[in-house]
Amino acid sequence: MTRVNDFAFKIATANGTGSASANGLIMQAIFRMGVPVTGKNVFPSNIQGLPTWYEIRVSKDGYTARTPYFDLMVALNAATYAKDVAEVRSGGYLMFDSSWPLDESLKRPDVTYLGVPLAEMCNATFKGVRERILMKNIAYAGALAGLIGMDPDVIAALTKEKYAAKKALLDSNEKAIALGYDYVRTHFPCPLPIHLEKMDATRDSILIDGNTAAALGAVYAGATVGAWYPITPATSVMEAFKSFCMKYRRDPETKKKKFAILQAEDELAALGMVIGASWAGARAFTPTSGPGISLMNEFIGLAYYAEVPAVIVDVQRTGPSTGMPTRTQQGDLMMCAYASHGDTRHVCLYPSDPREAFEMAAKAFDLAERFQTPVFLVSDLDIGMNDWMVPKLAWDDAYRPDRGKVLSAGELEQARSFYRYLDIDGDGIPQRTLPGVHPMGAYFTRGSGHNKYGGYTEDADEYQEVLDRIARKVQGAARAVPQPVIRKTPGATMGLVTVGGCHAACMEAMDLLAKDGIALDYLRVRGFPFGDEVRQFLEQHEVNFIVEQNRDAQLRSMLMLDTGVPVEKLESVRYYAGFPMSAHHVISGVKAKLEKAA
Amino acid sequence: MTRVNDFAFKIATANGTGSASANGLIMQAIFRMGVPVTGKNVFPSNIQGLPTWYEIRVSKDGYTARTPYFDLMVALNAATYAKDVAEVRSGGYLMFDSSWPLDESLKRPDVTYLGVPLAEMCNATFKGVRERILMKNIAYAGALAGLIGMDPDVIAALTKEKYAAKKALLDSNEKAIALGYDYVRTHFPCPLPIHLEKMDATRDSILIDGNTAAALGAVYAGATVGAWYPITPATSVMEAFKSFCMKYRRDPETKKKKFAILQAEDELAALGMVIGASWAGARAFTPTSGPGISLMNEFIGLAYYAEVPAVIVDVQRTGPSTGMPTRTQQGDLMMCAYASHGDTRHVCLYPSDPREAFEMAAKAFDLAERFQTPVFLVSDLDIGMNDWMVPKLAWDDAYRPDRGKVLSAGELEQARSFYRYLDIDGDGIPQRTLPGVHPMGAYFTRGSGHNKYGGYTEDADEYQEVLDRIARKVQGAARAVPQPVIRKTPGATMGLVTVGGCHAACMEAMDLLAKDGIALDYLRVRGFPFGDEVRQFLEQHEVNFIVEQNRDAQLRSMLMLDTGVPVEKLESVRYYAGFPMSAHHVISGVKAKLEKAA
Amino acid sequence: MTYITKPTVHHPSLKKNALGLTRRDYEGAITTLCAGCGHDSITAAIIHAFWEMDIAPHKVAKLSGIGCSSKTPAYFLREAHGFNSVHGRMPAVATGANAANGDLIMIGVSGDGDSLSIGLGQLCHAIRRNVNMLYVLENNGVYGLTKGQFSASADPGTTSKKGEANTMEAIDGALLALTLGATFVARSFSGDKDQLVPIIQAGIAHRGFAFVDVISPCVTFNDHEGSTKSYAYTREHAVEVVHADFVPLREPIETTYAEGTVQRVTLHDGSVVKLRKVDKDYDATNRDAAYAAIRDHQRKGEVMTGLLYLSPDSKDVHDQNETVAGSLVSLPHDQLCPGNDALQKLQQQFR
Amino acid sequence: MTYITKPTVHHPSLKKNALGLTRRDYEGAITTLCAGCGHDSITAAIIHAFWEMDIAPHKVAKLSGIGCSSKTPAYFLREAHGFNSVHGRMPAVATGANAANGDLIMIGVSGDGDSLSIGLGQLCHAIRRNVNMLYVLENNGVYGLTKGQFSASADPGTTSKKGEANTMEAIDGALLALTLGATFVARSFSGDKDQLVPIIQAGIAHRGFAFVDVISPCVTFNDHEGSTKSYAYTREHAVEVVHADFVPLREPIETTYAEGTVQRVTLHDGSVVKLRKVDKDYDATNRDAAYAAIRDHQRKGEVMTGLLYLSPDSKDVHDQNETVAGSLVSLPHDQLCPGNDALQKLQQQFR
Ligand SMILES: Cc1ncc(C[n+]2csc(CCOP(=O)(O)OP(=O)(O)O)c2C)c(N)n1
Ligand SMILES: Cc1ncc(C[n+]2csc(CCOP(=O)(O)OP(=O)(O)O)c2C)c(N)n1
Ligand code: SF4
Ligand code: SF4
Ligand SMILES: [Mg+2]
Ligand SMILES: [Mg+2]
Repeated sequence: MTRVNDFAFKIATANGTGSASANGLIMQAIFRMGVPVTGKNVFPSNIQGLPTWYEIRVSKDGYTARTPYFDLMVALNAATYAKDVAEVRSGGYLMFDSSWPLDESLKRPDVTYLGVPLAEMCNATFKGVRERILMKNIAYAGALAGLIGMDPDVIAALTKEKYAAKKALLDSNEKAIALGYDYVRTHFPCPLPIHLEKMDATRDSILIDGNTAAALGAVYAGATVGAWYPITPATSVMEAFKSFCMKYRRDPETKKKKFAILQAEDELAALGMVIGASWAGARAFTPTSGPGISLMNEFIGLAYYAEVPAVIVDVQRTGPSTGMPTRTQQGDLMMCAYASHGDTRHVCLYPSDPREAFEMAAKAFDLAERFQTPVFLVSDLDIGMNDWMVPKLAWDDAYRPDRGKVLSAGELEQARSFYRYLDIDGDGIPQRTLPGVHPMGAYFTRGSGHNKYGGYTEDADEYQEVLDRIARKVQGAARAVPQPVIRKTPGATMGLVTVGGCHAACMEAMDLLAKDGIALDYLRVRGFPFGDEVRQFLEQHEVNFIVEQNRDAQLRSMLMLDTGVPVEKLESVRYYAGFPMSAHHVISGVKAKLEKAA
Repeated sequence: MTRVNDFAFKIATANGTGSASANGLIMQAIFRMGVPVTGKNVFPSNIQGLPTWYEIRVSKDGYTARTPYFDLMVALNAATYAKDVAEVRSGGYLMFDSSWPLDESLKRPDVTYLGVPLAEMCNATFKGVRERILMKNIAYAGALAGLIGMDPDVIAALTKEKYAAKKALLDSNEKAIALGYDYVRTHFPCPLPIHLEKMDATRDSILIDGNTAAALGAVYAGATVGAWYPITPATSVMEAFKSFCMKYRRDPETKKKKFAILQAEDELAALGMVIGASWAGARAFTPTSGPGISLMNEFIGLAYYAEVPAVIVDVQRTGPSTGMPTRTQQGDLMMCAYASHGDTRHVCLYPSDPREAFEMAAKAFDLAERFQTPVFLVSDLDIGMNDWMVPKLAWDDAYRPDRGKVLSAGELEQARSFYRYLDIDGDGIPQRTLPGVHPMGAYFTRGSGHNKYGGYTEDADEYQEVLDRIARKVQGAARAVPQPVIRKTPGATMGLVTVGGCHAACMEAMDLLAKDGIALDYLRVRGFPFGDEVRQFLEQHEVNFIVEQNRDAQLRSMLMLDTGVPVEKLESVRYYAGFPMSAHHVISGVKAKLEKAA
Repeated sequence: MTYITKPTVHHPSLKKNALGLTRRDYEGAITTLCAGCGHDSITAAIIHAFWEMDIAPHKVAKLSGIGCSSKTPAYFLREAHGFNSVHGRMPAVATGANAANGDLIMIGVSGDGDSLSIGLGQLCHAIRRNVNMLYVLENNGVYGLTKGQFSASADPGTTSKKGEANTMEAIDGALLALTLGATFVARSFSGDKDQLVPIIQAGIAHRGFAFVDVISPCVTFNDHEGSTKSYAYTREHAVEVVHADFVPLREPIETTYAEGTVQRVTLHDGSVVKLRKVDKDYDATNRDAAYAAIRDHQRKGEVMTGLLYLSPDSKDVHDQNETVAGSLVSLPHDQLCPGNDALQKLQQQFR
Repeated sequence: MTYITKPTVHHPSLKKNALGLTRRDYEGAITTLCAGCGHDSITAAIIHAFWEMDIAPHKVAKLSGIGCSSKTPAYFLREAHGFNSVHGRMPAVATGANAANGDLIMIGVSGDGDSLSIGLGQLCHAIRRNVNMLYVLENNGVYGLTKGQFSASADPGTTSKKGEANTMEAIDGALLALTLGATFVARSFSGDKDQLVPIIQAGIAHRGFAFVDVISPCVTFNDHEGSTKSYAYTREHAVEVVHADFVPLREPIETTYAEGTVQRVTLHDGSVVKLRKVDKDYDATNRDAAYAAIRDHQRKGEVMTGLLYLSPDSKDVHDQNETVAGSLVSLPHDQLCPGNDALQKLQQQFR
């Protein structure tokens, strides 16, 4: 059965062998053919030699969720042959390196085997271990190009762009592509029934990962101080921030930097630096992952109680503890919302893809300064590190940072008095001053008991007054965070509610469920505290399926606590074993609940 | 109006002046007269010179909750005169040091002022600044003795006991007591209408604070390793543990120690040490307070996921952040239950008084080893540092530590295989081995992804299998933690539900509410996860008042999440400004809700 | 209650500095420390140093961790922003504040518990980074605020108030700082204001991390016999090897001293530190000699004091980062945001 | 997947130690590190050292933090309990395990990121406490597992793979350890097994904290020109000042060397470390001399290696604590629990 622009394939290699550039080439080529495409990198938590996979989904309908159904497997790692063979869809294809014979036990009658002597050809063509290994990757890209019908011109153009300045490399790459391409064209009926045809569906889109996008958001929002400690999968946020700053933020003449990046000694220090920088008046942020958030708990409480802005990007990975650092999960939802001892509650933003990562990263700084509190951008490995197709990013040049109630020297000069923690206009947000600006602005920041005037206190009423105001202030942020995305379906009485990167799977699942006659209204929360809209939606529906990627139904828990909607209305649909969520997880989850109810 | 054995008084001094021994003397004297008594120390977060109060409640009915209604104020700190004068109940008394005249503006017509020239008398009687200051305290104890009718023989006996070995001190103390006692007896009609009379209600009780009791529990349970970092109000747990160990745990001949106390460099290290020691097979614990728990988050997740026992005592203080270190709160309930990133859930025990602190501290070690997980003893400053009258502690000598499924060398020798994370009997609890015991027991403990055999994994199914089992295991602890205390009142349709140290206030409030015709059933949770009994209780009552000491209704949140009982049934009654909860907080909270409903 | 500030009525007789401010203007709230606490003397020295240097108080940021010592920023420079952060983590907060606004004059105050136990890692890394700040470690050998436990600076053999002896090695902040490549290392005694004030001033003027370890007796928990951090012990065993005189840029450098007894070090801003050497051969710009000398004195049971080491070519965080001059905080948004055109152009890369 | 253990079929030809075990019996799972990683050579040295010392593998506890280096305990001593804890916090876990059971032979493996950044405070305090363990810092100047960021041991001026230069001071583990009063300090090179094995053995036998800094090149991220932690650089600049030979207790101490070239140090258990001195005047029991020598070589651009310092009178945690002999884990409950009678008696105090 022919399937054009609607299939998925997976490339199995070992890491540290350079397959990333081959996979990138394939992604870009498909994208430039105008065909919607997404890539998911499944990599091990080590540096070299362990199994790694790259999954590519081509979807003319623009579905971007992971699919676990692979029509074609490019099985180049003998260590995982068995597993890889088992994963091919019945009727699908398996391409392997036929330089060595494939064990008979690995043969499945319902799969077509396509042997390509990659190593053999590359050994014959190239010299030196390194080049041979690298070019074997490019060769499989060439073979794939032939098999699924990539446009040779697009590939040629891409290769030329990439190696414009490196003639020798360009030659080898072209040669390697030809090796694979020509081989499959002569040995197999090309293209396969699953193949590509040009479309025009990517013109206004880009391919980008969420960490790069979040870093861009920070640059555009005017963040000047970034403090971090390396951790997978958050590391590339700061790497990208740095390279953008090197590009856009150096004095044209002196080359001096209009930013400071601090590689801290650990995550405690990283957040401490952010707090110090924010207190001094800079926009500052730190990217990290679960273990980092755990370590930051004490400082988070300080920022909350002393009311210091701070932007924390949590690129979630599979927990608990070290967990699976290279797998995705939404396991930190509760921690981000309530981190630190004592009564605390934090503003959180939940991007669902790199575009939102960009927009919300920028938004996070406005909210942190406006509400004078830590703001979490709660992303995850799937959003952060995988290649997503999203609409092009845009920036409104009229944007000016919302610095919140920061008093200038002039304002202080005018004012008869300044009290740091006084609620002067009822919104729970006090006025703030920056050090070095004016003697009248001086106050003492502390995490210990203080009254509304900023004085130290151990007095019960004074203490409570401040604590209650902070609660009001943070609740007020419910109206300022990005409002939920809601999609109504005529006649639907049930809701599908989700957060973050589950969006893609939910979109696809809803279309498929609709075909089965299951109509659902949709809500995706985008910020915490949740607002009235969220509560109303939950209340309006007989039952809401709460879709999320963690074991303990953390989103559902937060919905219960924040909206008071009874658990009976909230059916939990979860997947949390480390891969990005797929439509089938949502569908089978929903159906299982419906069957149970029926 | 005469009130015998039912009144409260408060002593206002400055800290660091030695009033503690005077207050202790007063407490003990009342207690030895057979009259139920409790003391609450209200002290500042500094070392010397700031206002400090000691509140003593005498209650023939045995009520131990704090009362904010003071019949007599011993106002010895000029810095707080105004505040102290204001706090006396109308019709009450104020004793002050009349060595200096009292400002007329401080006089209230509805209060009787009792001037005692303490400084003058002491200066005349004693030599040297230090002795004069110290003896002024003893002198006010003597004056109080006269005013409220303490038995002079009891006081004399106590003083003799205390200074048996120090003749000079004994003399001064006796002299100082006489100074105060004789002065009030000659100048005022003694005893006052509020006074003491001998009873026989303390024979089977002791006066003890919860930190001392928890330390005793750890000693009796056989804890051998204690790791800690000093923090108010948890410090005295380890100090007491040490002194008990020095008494009971040294080799009679060599004086060598059968325990090791590690003063760690911080709380992260303290919990790391506990994890290391528990992993090696010792019973180990760490006492701390909120900031420490925040810092321990990462290690808590490790212990949870790698299934290493650990006992953590959280003596809660007022948060968030540094908060008010010398004030009490129940602000860490949620954090203890869900600490660390990723999906986690922890066993918690909630003592309501020092006796339970003793019993539950011991229990914590059994649970930690049986369930191979961190166990929190969630105490607070009020329980931990104040002097409570509780029934005498008892220990069952038949007790043997529940080490859980630890395999001995012999068992390993017999076994055909040992897999660390395998659930062999369905309770979710795997078998465990200790290092150094047998080659067959070797396994690799890690916080990274592992399968049931103890091997490293990044495989989705293998990972999930272990994580799901751990969830089952911890849920299983609901049946093993101390079950809730339930007290039914005939005809009651409403419930009063609380946790920890609110118990005393709730008991008193229920008696008083009953007089107003408000009948309540009572439930106090004592362990988390909550069991069926808790859910049933909540469901059975039209409405449940959830009484707790934090801003965000953390107990109510946990009840919602754990039992699924809708929020409509859970009315929140909270007090969280730093003092121990009083009956009036409960009563006014309940009444306010009832009025709102009516 | 530390927010009760003292009355600021000025005595016309009080001496004024170049800004027309008296020492009173550099004070803060009334101390809540124990009477006689060493930390209060250090506060007095800090007040004096800033006043004498004619620094506008509001240009200063004063930071601390948690502890009796860490309370002291509330007691000086009431017109400066203060930050009493969390236990042991002030260095990170200071590093961030400095990164944001290099124009702030920064002073951090910490204790030996705060700096050498829970905060040891942060202190070491701030030294290594050479954050431009004065760091005063008020060293009393105990945790004052939690009532007298040994800290990591307690010497082996020193006894607690209850008579227990410490068995562990002491961490010597000065040796540690030298080992980590600190660019300014001094040790002093809270009871020696003459020595301390110029050290503080030199530390403020120094561009980089100025580490000042000040023995500061805790009268309540560590001033007894058996303690090596008591007033008596320190008075008896402190040996000054080199005395710093701080000469601000604008003051002329006056009279010369006998050859070999004074060493001049010019700081980044042109100020000069004159080191009057008690020990003629002591070279305060030689890191290894300083280390060896401290150890020598230690072996003799002495506590070596003075401005022990000063690196003439110190490069602070901003020098290393090559940050633009001035504060990042004051950069206007249009200098920070590349704008939509750039964004559209950039996105060619993502196709 | 590190749990795939190698087949343990024994070649009858393999040499056996006193326990009848071959080197294979001291191996672990197959490494997952990059081919050529220095850490794998250290693993081999550890395997050799334990085998040669006839230590029963299951008497050993092997602990680590997080990082490529910290993975290695999975690759040796499969019959020992292992603990791959959290990043930078292994010292605390080891301290606790040692407190509980002083009979365990403990080895900790860490990286320079793990030990000198996030874990710096814990490392320092374990040194100060003198926890009885061998601590191997596998030092490559970068964070390997997170792909090549500079670590705190990166020398100033050293360049990353991308060509960026490090601007900050390096933390030198050996200098740091000496400053903190470490009782055993060594430095070696993963490529020098002859030097490394006896150092490891001496470290195991030493009662106290044996700190061994091993330069261990990261072939993937820090083996290029411009790196001072590459194979080439280390081979060229390593200077051995003193070579340790480890002589276990039961072996007779054989032949003498020329006067002055060998220094003998007898360890707590009676084993002897013989230090063959390359530099005749080097005294490996002199802390200050060791420190000065390391600095001297540093100035010359050399990396000084060998067993640099060994304190003859080391008191570990249990010596300091005066713990009963043996393990606290094995004490029966009745020796730990005072019983109800004692409790009743005690409570007289509380009345
Ligand atoms: C995370 C945390 N742990 C513990 C404490 C309790 N604590 C407050 S001050 C202090 C020690 C202070 O010692 P030091 O820094 O030497 O200051 P000093 O009081 O001696 O001046 C401790 C342990 C805390 N505030 N925070
Ligand atoms: C709390 C925490 N932060 C960050 C990380 C990510 N991380 C893993 S290993 C590592 C650095 C390892 O460097 P090093 O100790 O030098 O070991 P190497 O890989 O170089 O041997 C980091 C930052 C982590 N695991 N945990
Ligand atoms: S306890 Fe010690 S350090 Fe704290 S204020 Fe008193 S004297 Fe100073
Ligand atoms: S990345 Fe470096 S440290 Fe890690 S395994 Fe590879 S070579 Fe070794
Ligand atoms: Mg101190
Ligand atoms: Mg490294």
